[in-house]
Amino acid sequence: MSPEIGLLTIFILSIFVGFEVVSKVSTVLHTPLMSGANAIHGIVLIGGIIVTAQSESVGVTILGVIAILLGAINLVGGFVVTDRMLEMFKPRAKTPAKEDSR
Amino acid sequence: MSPEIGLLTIFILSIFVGFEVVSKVSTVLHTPLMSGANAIHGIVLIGGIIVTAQSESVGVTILGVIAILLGAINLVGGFVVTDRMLEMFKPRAKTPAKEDSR
Amino acid sequence: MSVWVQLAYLIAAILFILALKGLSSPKNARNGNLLGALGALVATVAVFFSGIGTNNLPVILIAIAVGSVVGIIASRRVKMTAMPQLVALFNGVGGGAAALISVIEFLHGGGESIPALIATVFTVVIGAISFSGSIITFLKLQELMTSRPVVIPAGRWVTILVAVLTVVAAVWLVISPMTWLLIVLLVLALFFGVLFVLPVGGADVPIVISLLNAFTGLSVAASGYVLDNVLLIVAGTLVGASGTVLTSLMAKAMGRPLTSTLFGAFSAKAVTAAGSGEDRPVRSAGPNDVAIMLGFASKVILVPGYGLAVAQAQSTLRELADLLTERGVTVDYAIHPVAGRMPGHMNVLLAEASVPYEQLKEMDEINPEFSSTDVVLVVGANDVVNPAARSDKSAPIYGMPILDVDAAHQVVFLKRSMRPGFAGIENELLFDPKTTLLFGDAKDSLTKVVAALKTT
Amino acid sequence: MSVWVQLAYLIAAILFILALKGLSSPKNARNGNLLGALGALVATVAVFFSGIGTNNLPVILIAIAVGSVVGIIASRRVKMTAMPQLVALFNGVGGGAAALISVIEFLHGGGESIPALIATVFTVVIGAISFSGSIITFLKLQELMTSRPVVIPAGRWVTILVAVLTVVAAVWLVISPMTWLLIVLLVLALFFGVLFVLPVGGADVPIVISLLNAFTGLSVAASGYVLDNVLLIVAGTLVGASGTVLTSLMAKAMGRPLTSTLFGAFSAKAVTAAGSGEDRPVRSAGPNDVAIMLGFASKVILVPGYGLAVAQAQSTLRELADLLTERGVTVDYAIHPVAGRMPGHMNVLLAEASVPYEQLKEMDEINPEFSSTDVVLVVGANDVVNPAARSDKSAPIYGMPILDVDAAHQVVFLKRSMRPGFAGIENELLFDPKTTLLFGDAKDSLTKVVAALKTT
Ligand SMILES: NC(=O)c1ccc[n+]([C@@H]2O[C@H](COP(=O)([O-])OP(=O)(O)OC[C@H]3O[C@@H](n4cnc5c(N)ncnc54)[C@H](OP(=O)(O)O)[C@@H]3O)[C@@H](O)[C@H]2O)c1
Ligand SMILES: NC(=O)c1ccc[n+]([C@@H]2O[C@H](COP(=O)([O-])OP(=O)(O)OC[C@H]3O[C@@H](n4cnc5c(N)ncnc54)[C@H](OP(=O)(O)O)[C@@H]3O)[C@@H](O)[C@H]2O)c1
Repeated sequence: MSPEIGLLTIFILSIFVGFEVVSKVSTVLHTPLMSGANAIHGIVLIGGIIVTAQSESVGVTILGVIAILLGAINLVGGFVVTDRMLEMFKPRAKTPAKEDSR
Repeated sequence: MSPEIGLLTIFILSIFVGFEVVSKVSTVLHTPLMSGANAIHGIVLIGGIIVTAQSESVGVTILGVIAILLGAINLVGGFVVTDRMLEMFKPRAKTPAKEDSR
Repeated sequence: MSVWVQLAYLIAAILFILALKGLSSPKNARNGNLLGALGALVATVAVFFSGIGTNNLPVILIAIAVGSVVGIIASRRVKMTAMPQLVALFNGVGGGAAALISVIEFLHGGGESIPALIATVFTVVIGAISFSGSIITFLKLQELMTSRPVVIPAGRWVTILVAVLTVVAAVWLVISPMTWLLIVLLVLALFFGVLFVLPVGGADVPIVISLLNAFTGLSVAASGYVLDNVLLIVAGTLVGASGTVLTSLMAKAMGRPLTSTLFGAFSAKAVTAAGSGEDRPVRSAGPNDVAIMLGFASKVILVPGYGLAVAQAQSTLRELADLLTERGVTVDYAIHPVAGRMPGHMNVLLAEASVPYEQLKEMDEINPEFSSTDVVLVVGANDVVNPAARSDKSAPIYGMPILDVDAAHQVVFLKRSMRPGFAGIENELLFDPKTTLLFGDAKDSLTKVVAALKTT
Repeated sequence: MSVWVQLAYLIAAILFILALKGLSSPKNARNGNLLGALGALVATVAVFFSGIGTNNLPVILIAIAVGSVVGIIASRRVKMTAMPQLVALFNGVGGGAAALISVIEFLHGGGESIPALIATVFTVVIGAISFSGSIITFLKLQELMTSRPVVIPAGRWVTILVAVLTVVAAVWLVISPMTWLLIVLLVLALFFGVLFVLPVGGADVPIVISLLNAFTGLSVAASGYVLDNVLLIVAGTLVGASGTVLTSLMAKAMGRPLTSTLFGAFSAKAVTAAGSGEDRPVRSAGPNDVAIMLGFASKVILVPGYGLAVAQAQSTLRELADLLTERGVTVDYAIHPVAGRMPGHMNVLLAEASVPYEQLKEMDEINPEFSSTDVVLVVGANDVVNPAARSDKSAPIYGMPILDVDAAHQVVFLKRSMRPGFAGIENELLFDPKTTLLFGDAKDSLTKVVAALKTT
């Protein structure tokens, strides 16, 4: 397997997982799900870390630090705000039971 | 990315896809779905082709040919029998509509 | 391997995913299956361009052709009712193929790296179990051997012993790869497959087929690892994962845990209880009475069950329904998800008699209707209408959703005796004052009712 | 990169998948989110062991710490009602980070291979669009600028022009990588993001946020390709795919196609129609009358809508419900999926007033109840109870499932005027003989009704 094809395969499988995993979400959870997904892409933070750690010029380092800052805000803030939203949604025994019976 | 980890990633993503994709199946389709999935693993046929094409001893070739035979029966027979089963299940407009509204 | 071949494999993998997705929805099931077949075609063509050796090309092509023809003929010729065993057989040969491929890789010295060796041994073991297990399920369903749970003296201990020996041999083989040991392992695994399936009651076999199907999927995935073929990994894993989900869904639909199916506990109980026949009064009637009840009702629901399949009475039932409809009676069929002996059994059976699909009502849809129904005609069903599922915590079917037949004004059972159904438990509804029994083979009874109805 | 780091990445990817899975089910949503956070933690620790250079380690750690603190404070301090704009802001900065990383890779000469260069350019463009677009959505929702659709003269043409220029610059950049061109591209993409979001009406913004969220996901995936980092690829793709699904689900829940949202057609219509106020007779009443109707009913359903949020009257509504319950009236809340201005708006709002979760009934559950209900109190809702959705094919909300409020014996509306709601269409129910209107701000009206009820 060539590395390129491997990445392509991973990409395509991830698309399917992404599609399938959220396709059953109930309307009530749209906003928290959006917010949680939003937090997940904050993982771009590690990209920022990688490029900054390799940087040798001041200019690039500044850009990298900004990227890290933004990424960390996205990542950490995203999970915290989602958690706060979900605090409001107490679990409701009935809905999952309904889903089971289908 | 090491090739090993790449394969592992692909393996795990495939597990998720496999789980998610069938988790909503209605009871009526259990048997055809089982049969269709059964046909899909008949793709082991190409493994049989690969090893037989590389074989240099008669003994191995015989084993390989048997593997190809079995694989082809599984693959081709599997899809045909599934199709025959599904011929019996005429589409029912109502069920998918129901699913949409959830 | 060229990029194009790898792309073709990727496309095949996508098609397989779409196939499973399609097969999970009633609307797209058939197209899904065709997509799967297309994927298989793409991959099979691609493999010839993947720079494999050209040794044995003619035999390879002949083997493919012969296998395909055998597969097609077998699938076309088989009777609708024999499909489950055919699926079992196909699953078994797939497992056998995977095991053989790994044997070959082993002989080639495929165990250069430890992980590859482990995968090889895994495929051999799981493929062989799937092969022999599937053959036994085939024999059971085809009634070439008893479909009752086969209880070997100290069977559980023998099974455990063989399992342990298999694991030991497998580990040993990974440590020191020797051909004789491979053969021993193969024999042990085949034997384990037999022992694994023997104690399962005939009617539980669909669940076991599904489980073995998942096994084969995993062994194909492992052989893909050995051959460094991504398509086999993806396809095998997909089947392994979806097969596992499906197995548990099936077990759930029958309202009991997977473990009891596998260890035959449930079936054994069924056998014991099957003899019990109490001497309580029931109300039985003749075909004429039933014809009158049905003919003058305004709403009738038909509940088909396993007995309809046994009696092959689907066309007669349809005739009855048509007659009633002509007379202005509203007629529906209530389809319980696990009526019969395989999921979708009733759909397949009634489709064979060309009953229009719209008349088949699923459980959730029909249950509210029973209370406004004059007569429910239960044809060879028992467990799926047994109120014990709601009330009797000790019943093996407790918790299974049932058809609320007892809410109807009158219930008529067509069965041959007072014997219980698959679960082996008494059905209180048979003794209910509003229940009428018409004893006899479902086909005979229905024929008589139809005749009587024509003169009413 | 060591195998352990890669395994840690894989585990993080699995945790992200489980997070999305959890977030899709009410029962596991909160745990799902925590799993996602755990995944992020694992990955962030792992990256330091991945053999990255040790340059700038202190600044890196400081930047992470500062960013985290800012994120935590912002999320903790924000009012519940301001959450959507905070999510938009977070999304934007994520897109910005992805774009910056690709800019850096570009400056490093990351475009050694054409595919990598394409991915770099893609990230820059999509990340920048997501950044500037999200900032505009933030400004709109925060009401730092008008939340009305902003119509620039010939706006559509300008947008198309900028889009074309962006594509041209991107292609050119791939062909001949030059830094000045990168800057031009960046500016164009930022500008496009602004133009893209400006014409969207404030209330449609949640859909746009979701779309930009999917965009950011894709740009992160592309930057993962540039950096050869599988975790970024998987995580970004997951978000891209699930965000796309979510966007279309959201648009569907509001009963209209995505395209009209994006191009502001719907919102523009809403603005036009909003002025229309006919002079047809309606029945209005005072707080005392309403208090009496409610107090002597045996079953009341409360329908909250956007107006409840505007008036911040949730606690008063709860007080009313408690009073009624004390008097022995059965009270339920009917929650329409798109009541308010973001999905789950009503749940969040009422949870803030500690309304017990069991009293919140979803649409499917409550709809059969209306016909046996004495009084429905509609508090600041309009579109979600508008029967035009069922009957008027020309209405923009045609086809959207609504609460069957018109089936109840009596309906009381609390609103300030005869003005229509978000969709900008007349509500026939307001003119229905069984409808009573109590004009005024929802909080005032409710306070008065509560006071009146106490003396009744
Ligand atoms: N659908 C599946 O996937 C599946 C798979 C495995 C197991 N099962 C299990 O099978 C059961 C299915 O329930 P069911 O109600 O359909 O069947 P059942 O409970 O097994 O009852 C079948 C009834 O049909 C009668 N019968 C048999 N042959 C007949 C004939 N020739 N003419 C008339 N009556 C005849 C039998 O009574 P007499 O002997 O007195 O005639 C028996 O009471 C459930 O317990 C289910 O869990 C289902
Ligand atoms: N939930 C979402 O995710 C989402 C997102 C975007 C758009 N939308 C759309 O928003 C609409 C939601 O429907 P809805 O019924 O909740 O709201 P609506 O149709 O917009 O109606 C809100 C009503 O509240 C009244 N109101 C406003 N402020 C008030 C106050 N202070 N006191 C009392 N009444 C007040 C308004 O009438 P007066 O001006 O006469 O008082 C108006 O009729 C749907 O069309 C939906 O598609 C929803």
